Amino acid sequence: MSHLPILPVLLPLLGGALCLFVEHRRFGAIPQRTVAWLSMAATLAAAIALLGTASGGDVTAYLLGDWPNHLGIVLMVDRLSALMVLTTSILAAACLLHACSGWDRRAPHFHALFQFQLVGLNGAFLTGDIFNLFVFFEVMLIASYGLLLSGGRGVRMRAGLHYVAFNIAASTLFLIALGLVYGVFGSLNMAELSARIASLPPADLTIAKATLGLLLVVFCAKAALLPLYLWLPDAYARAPAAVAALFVIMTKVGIYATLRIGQLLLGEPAGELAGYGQDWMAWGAVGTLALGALGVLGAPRLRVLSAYLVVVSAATLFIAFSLRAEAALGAGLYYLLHSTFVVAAMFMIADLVRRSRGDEMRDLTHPVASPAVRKVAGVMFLVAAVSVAGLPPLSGFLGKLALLQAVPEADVAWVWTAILASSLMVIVGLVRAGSNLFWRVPPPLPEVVGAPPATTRPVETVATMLLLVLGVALSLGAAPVVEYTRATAAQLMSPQDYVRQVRDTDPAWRNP
Amino acid sequence: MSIVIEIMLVVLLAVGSAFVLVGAFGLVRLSEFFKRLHGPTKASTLGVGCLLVASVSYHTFIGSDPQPRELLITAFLFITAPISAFMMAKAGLSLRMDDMPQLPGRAEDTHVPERPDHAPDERE
Amino acid sequence: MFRRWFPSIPLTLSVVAFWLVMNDAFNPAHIAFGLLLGLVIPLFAARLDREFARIGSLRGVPRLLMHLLWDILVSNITVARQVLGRETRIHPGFVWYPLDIDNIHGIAALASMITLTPGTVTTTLSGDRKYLLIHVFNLDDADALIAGIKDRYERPLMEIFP
Amino acid sequence: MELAMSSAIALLVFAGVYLMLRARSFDLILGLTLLSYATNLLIFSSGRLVAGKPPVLREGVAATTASYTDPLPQALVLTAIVIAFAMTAVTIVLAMRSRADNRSDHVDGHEDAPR
Amino acid sequence: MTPNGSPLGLLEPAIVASMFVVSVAMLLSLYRLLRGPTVPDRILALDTLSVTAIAELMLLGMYIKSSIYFEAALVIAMLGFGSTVVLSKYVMRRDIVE
Amino acid sequence: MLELLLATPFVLALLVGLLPASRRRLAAWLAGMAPVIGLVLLALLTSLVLDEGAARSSREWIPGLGLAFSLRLDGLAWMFAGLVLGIGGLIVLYARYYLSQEDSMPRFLSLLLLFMGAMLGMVLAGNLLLLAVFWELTSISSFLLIGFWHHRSDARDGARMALVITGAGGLALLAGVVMIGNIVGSYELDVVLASGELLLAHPLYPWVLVLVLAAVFTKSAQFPFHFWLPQAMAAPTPVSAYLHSATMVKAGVFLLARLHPALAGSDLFFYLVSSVGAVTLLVGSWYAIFQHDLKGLLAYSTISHLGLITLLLGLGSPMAVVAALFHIINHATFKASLFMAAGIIDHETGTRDMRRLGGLRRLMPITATLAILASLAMAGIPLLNGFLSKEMFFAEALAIQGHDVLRTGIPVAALLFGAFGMAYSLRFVHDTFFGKGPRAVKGEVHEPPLFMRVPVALLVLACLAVGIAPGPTIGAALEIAARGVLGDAVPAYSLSIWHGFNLPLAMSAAGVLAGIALYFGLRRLFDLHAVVIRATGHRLFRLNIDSLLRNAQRATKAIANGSLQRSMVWLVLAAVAAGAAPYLASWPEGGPPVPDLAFGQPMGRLEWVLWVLLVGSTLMTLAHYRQRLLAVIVMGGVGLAVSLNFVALSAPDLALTQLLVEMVTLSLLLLGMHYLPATSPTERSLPRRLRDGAIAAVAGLGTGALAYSMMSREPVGIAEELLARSLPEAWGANVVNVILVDFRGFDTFGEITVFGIAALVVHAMLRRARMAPEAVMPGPPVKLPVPADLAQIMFPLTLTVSIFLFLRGHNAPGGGFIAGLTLAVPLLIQYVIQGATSVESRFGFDYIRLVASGLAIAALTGLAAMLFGLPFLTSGHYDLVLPLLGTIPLASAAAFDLGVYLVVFGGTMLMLSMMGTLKPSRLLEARTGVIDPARRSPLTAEVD
Ligand code: NA
Ligand code: NA
Repeated sequence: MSHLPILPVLLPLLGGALCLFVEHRRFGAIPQRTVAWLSMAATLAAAIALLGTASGGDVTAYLLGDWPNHLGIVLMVDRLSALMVLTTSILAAACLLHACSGWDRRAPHFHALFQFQLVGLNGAFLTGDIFNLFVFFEVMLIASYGLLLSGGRGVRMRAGLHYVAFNIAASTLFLIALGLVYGVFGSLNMAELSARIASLPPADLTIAKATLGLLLVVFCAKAALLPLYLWLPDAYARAPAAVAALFVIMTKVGIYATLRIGQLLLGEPAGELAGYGQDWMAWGAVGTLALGALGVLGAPRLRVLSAYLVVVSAATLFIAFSLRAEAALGAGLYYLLHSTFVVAAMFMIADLVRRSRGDEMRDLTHPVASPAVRKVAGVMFLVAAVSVAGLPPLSGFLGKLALLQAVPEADVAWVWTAILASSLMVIVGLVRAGSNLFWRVPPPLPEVVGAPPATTRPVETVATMLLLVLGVALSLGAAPVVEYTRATAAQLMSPQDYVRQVRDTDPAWRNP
Repeated sequence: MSIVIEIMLVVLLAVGSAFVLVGAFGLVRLSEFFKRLHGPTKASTLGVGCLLVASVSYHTFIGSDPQPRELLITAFLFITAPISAFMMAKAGLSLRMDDMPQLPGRAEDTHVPERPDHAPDERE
Repeated sequence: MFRRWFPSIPLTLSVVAFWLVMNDAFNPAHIAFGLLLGLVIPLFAARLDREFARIGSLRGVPRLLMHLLWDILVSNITVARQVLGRETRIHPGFVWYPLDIDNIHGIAALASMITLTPGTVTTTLSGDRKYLLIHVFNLDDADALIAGIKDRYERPLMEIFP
Repeated sequence: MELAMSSAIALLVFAGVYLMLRARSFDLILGLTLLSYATNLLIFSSGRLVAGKPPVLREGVAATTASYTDPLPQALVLTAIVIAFAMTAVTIVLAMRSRADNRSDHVDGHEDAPR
Repeated sequence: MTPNGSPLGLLEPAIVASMFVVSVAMLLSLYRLLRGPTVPDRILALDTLSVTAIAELMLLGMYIKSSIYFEAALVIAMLGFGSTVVLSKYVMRRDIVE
Repeated sequence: MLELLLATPFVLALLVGLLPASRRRLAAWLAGMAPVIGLVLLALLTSLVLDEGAARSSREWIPGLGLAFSLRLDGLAWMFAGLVLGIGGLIVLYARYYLSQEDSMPRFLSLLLLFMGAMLGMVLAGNLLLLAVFWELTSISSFLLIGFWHHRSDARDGARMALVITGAGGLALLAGVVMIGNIVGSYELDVVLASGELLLAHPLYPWVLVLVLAAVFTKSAQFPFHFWLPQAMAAPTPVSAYLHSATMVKAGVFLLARLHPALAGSDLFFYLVSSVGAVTLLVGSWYAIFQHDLKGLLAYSTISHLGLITLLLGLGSPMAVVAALFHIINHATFKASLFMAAGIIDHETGTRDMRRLGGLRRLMPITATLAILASLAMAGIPLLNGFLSKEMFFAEALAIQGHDVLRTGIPVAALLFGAFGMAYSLRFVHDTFFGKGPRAVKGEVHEPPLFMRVPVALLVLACLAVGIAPGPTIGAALEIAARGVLGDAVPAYSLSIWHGFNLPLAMSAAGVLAGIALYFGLRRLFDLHAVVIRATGHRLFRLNIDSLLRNAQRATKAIANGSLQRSMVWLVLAAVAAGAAPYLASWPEGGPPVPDLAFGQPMGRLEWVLWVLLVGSTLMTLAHYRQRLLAVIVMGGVGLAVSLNFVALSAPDLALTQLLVEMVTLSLLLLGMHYLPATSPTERSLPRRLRDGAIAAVAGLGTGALAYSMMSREPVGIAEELLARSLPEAWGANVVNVILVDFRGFDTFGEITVFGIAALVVHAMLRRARMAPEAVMPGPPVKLPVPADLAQIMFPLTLTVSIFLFLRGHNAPGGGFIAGLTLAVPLLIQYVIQGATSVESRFGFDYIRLVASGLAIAALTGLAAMLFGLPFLTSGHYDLVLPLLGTIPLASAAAFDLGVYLVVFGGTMLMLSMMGTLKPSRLLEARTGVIDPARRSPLTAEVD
């Protein structure tokens, strides 16, 4: 049997444990980095192989402990989860590279925490069990707390407290919802839940709605949907660059979960429950989009601006997914890929800008002083901004185009207005930021006394460029990607097949 | 099970629970901390001890599942109860909740400082 | 060498006994495993042992325990009556009890016994370890109390922990 | 019994949420702790309330729900307890650090909270 | 109760009565825990509460003829005092590990 | 070949861009090659255009989105491509001498070529989406070009404004294009252009039109979006000459012409386009008169001429289209040369302010001659090209069919256009080259380098040639272009300078005379040089943008104000809403959602006691929360109550775990309290507390109701199967533990990972932290020899118990987690009683590696199953038979549990030891207060 599905979880876990073993002042940074990169490379390879198995359209169920799916925990590989795992791995590789330019030595346990973060992310994407999803959410979150807080001090601690406290509260809500899920539906396996919801007695409809509503609230909170996005800008803006860049995928986990629940549990077979909550989420998304775009406009610093870009992209995705149309789903997934890479790159650029000032609090009206940084960061900012603002010819444009095309006729008015208006606001915000940062003439250099002139670190630049190149590749080689995301959407839209394939998977030697 | 054993068990249960109750009663009834400290730490050890003996005998004689290991609980309680009492008393002293006499000879125990006259007197 | 591998024979024995009682099984496998634990655990426990104190003759132990149990029983009834009676009749007070024993195990055992016996609680050991501060539930005669403790507990303890 | 359990959950949530909405980090931690009790009880209740039938199999007793309660929610609660514990530990340390670094134990890092 | 278990039939009522008595003891301890007034009083009440809980667990085990609660009782006995120690230490020094 | 044509500028842009700033000559040569190669290729393609109507090539890009890389060179595209390349070549030559040493030649030329490529792409696009792509690319590259001198704030502002306006137009275009695609079913230009009727008949046609026109009007600076163009004059002059006269602003009218077959023909189109064109034409030419800046005048004049072209295209008649195309070419030639001349003047005198200029015909006679000729072309004087297209326009204006307002209004506008055009052309010529001056200009003014004049001269020559002999010079090209738009509907027209005395000629003459009168009259009446007419558009725009930014900032600050409490409130409210909504929704039908309170099992005595315990402790915790120590102690009661509830309700494992966790949590809380204030301050705001209380109450009631509703229905879980399969298949009697290590071992796997990470996080946060306690008691650390001695007896026994619980866990309450904590707690007590240093010096485990080992062991145990071809975490079981000792059951689950054990023990100890051994901060020491023991209150153990 193929053990591929477990590898994206297992490899980083072993890598993380091994990192802890070789972590010692005596050893220096090399062994840790070696272990981290070996693990990263292996995970990436596993993710690619996973995508290979999933791209055919089959759903692979990996029965952990060889228990039949309704008794134990099952890992599920379909197009969506494989895509998410691969996206995570690629993004993580760039982030790891960025961190290896020096941050990894300043933050205790960075490499181990980083690997564990991957464990959490990949686990969350792969699991087919809703309680296990919670567990991997927690793995991911606690590793993210570590990455955010390790090596930090001062205001970051406050931002961290907000982030941690809010997420704990949301996780508590998650648990309440899970208790209700088991109490009402009697299963935790998502495929099984799908089947049970499809044959739900009418008497249970109300409590089922409440239960699933709570679940959706949790995922919306993690994905930063109105009014639950308030925690995000500060936390993301305070995180170290490599970490903030990795965090970009974290909101996507919430979105992924919403999508999974929305399609698998609340899809067509759910009868009266089909599409439950989607309208609310759509309105929330429009509001989020507006406020996120306002945030981009009004952001005092580039990192805050980048954080609001995360909000904007999350809202756009929510809109795409709430349309419940195959083409819109596909477009959304393409947009998800694009926004992940590009916004992550934006965080890295923001960090370069911040460092070149040597001052956390300087705002967007202060130009970048160091000529080297101006040039490199300026060019990278241009590429990232063009892409993220949805200007041609980069990936953002294609994502937006695909989304506009996919909107069902009835929804055209509000969706187009929301998307185009927010695009314009984002353009205004980015133009303002870019021209202030890279075009204005900086004050004479010796303003910062004693600070050496900031330079770019090649590794950092390569990491950022890698993400930007990915964005460009996503637009030049868009055809297969668009095809894959379309196919993914098609697979998502037919949950019956998914459920059937999971239920038909028998244990290797146990009785089913 | 013989009648004797049954009576013995009933007596043990009665005595044990009575002492547990007395201990708790003292906790409520007595008027200051150091008096209250006596009730529970003592009555509980004997009370719980009796109940444990009853339990062990019961499980042994009822034949289903003999549990001599329950005696270990008593053993643990006999070791830990003095530690608890000692610590609580020291906590009480540190808050100057009662007068304590001067140490004969030199005053040494720095952790129980002198009680000043104006300290609030906590009585119920 | 022997000390290094068997830091404390009584501890080894009590661990084995403890293990067997807890498992409630006396088959060879359990005995073997109990012995293994008896070998290993004291090694760990020894790392915590801050003060090494000698252990002398254990002959007095049963008698001491009998005394203790009897006192617990009797005093329990006394104290129960006092608790249930009128509170104004209770005259609590502190007593500094002068110690003759200087073995720390002995002092600890004595302090425990005092506490376990109803009506008295050990509250403090003086910094020079020469006095125990005892809180007495109903203090009639301090000297008699001190004498009683010396006679019934401290002297036997001095034999066990010289 | 169900009503009692529900009312206890309700009260714990009430106290937990109220404390969670306070401005001091420690109160917040207390609130989250109370909330996690509520959560644990609720998950536990999803197996329904059964007294005296712990799911530890005994010889000669048929392994059915007639003799044993549903073990699954218990396992879930165990996981939840452990995770909540881990989170609490992190939050406490974070509260300490935030207090030390920002000179206030206000959750927003300054004495005068934004309105 | 099995016929051979309790010739006089007193045992089960005795166990039930004991549980009742111990329950009352728990409530009394609870009163002290909630009422205080001083901090050591509350610590003492919490300590007493856990000891009475051991008694209650043993009685419960007798009541359902199972030793399933042995471990819980053992752990309370072994570690319940931990809370007392830690809290008392905090009262003494405002710092539990020095 | 088409691809090659398009690729040339991009490739060269890249090459030039990579050159170092010092390679100015090489950059210019390379850049110059792009238009040359392009023109050659275009010439080679001409025959194809002539023969087949269009040259085509197509490549797939994203078939899923209908976005193909198809290129299509028809007549219109051919004309525009020629314009883009031809004028582009001259601009490169001009820029070579225009740019000063400080400006980076490679950067400038690279951007210029980028723009050229974008423009070419837009012109050549055979797919509407591709067209939109290149459309936006022109916006971006023009943004970079306008902002080339980005150290100047006017350049930045101008660039930003241009990008925002044209970018917005681009978004509208995208929307319009997607709409067209949805209607037509294809984005291929061939299909779209053939679907005019379909589009016109479609109900969404007005939307399509408005969206496309929004793009056209913004790009071509039509009223009311015209104001960005004058602001863009902050760009270097080659940019203005290229983008703002010849090419980019023509992109809008190009699009209008391009989609003319598909979109024109409706009344809406006619009225909208022609009226906007007419207004723009008047506004532009009127404002042009009052500009003092040479380039400003030219910019407004451009607006006006673009209005003219728009108006012509709006009129829609074939002849008007021809006139529009003709005027596009003419305007490009004279306006580009005028911009270059203005650049030369600026270059030589250092100013473009006409109030300071004058008399330049003496100082730079050649330039003056060229500029005057170009100006006359702009004014529409005979023998110059401007005259011809103006005459055509006048003829069309007079031939309008339609509403009366337009029928009279358009000719009047045309006449005014002629007059105003004459006036500002006159002003340009007179104020610059005649009269007194120049005043206060830098240094000596003389002719520019020869090659700076050459492009101007070539263009003026073209003006003259076309003006004198239109047929031979431009006739063929115009024919091709017209065929590109109109197809076979190209009208018969004659390109000659003399059509006899007719009404248009009279209008021309009247216009010229009126213009002369206007200029000199205006000068006389109110000093033209003192009049400053401010166009309000850009001020309004800037005001709007500023207020947008400011309000955005304000709104963002107000909404995301960094308050955790606000986030939390919203979370609770959202949850309440989600939980309550279904019930509220079903209210009208089934009455209020009242649960069936009669349901339920009877309460036993013990249950009542536990309920009172739980409720009482919870309420008291809430009541005492401001006194933290009290709250923590009372909360211990809550924990105990919950544990006992677990006991009573058949969950011994839970009770054990809860108790142990309780104990450790309490220690952590107390450790933390050492560094936190002892109390919470009183809250001032009563409404706030009431609000929170209400929210909490609703949340509590809601959760309780849901819980009750859940509990009062039939159980539906999978308990039966778990119970049945636990012993035979997982060899464990404690089903909860079997679930933990086997059925749902993966959860436990994640859970210990969480636990281990938590410990790491604590370690990472505290490792280098220096903290001052909030307050300390006086005196040295307390010594507790008696408890220490007694606790030492406890330790080996608890260690034994821990191993016991670990080994028995599979069959009785216990297991790795419980055992791990059972081991950690006595050590914690050692820490408390003996102090951290003394414990750590003797018990120095590397807790981090312990955690790592635990994780690795758990993972490897899971991996072992793979050796047998079974999935991760599949459990195994083996009965080891040993002589003497008997049968020893070995289960892989135990190995997994060992991992759990190590992680839990290591993690707990890591946390405790980190928190217990914090290094004090020297810096913060001063803030630490020393408590006066006498002032502590026994009620709270704190100083009141
Ligand atoms: Na005593
Ligand atoms: Na400390």
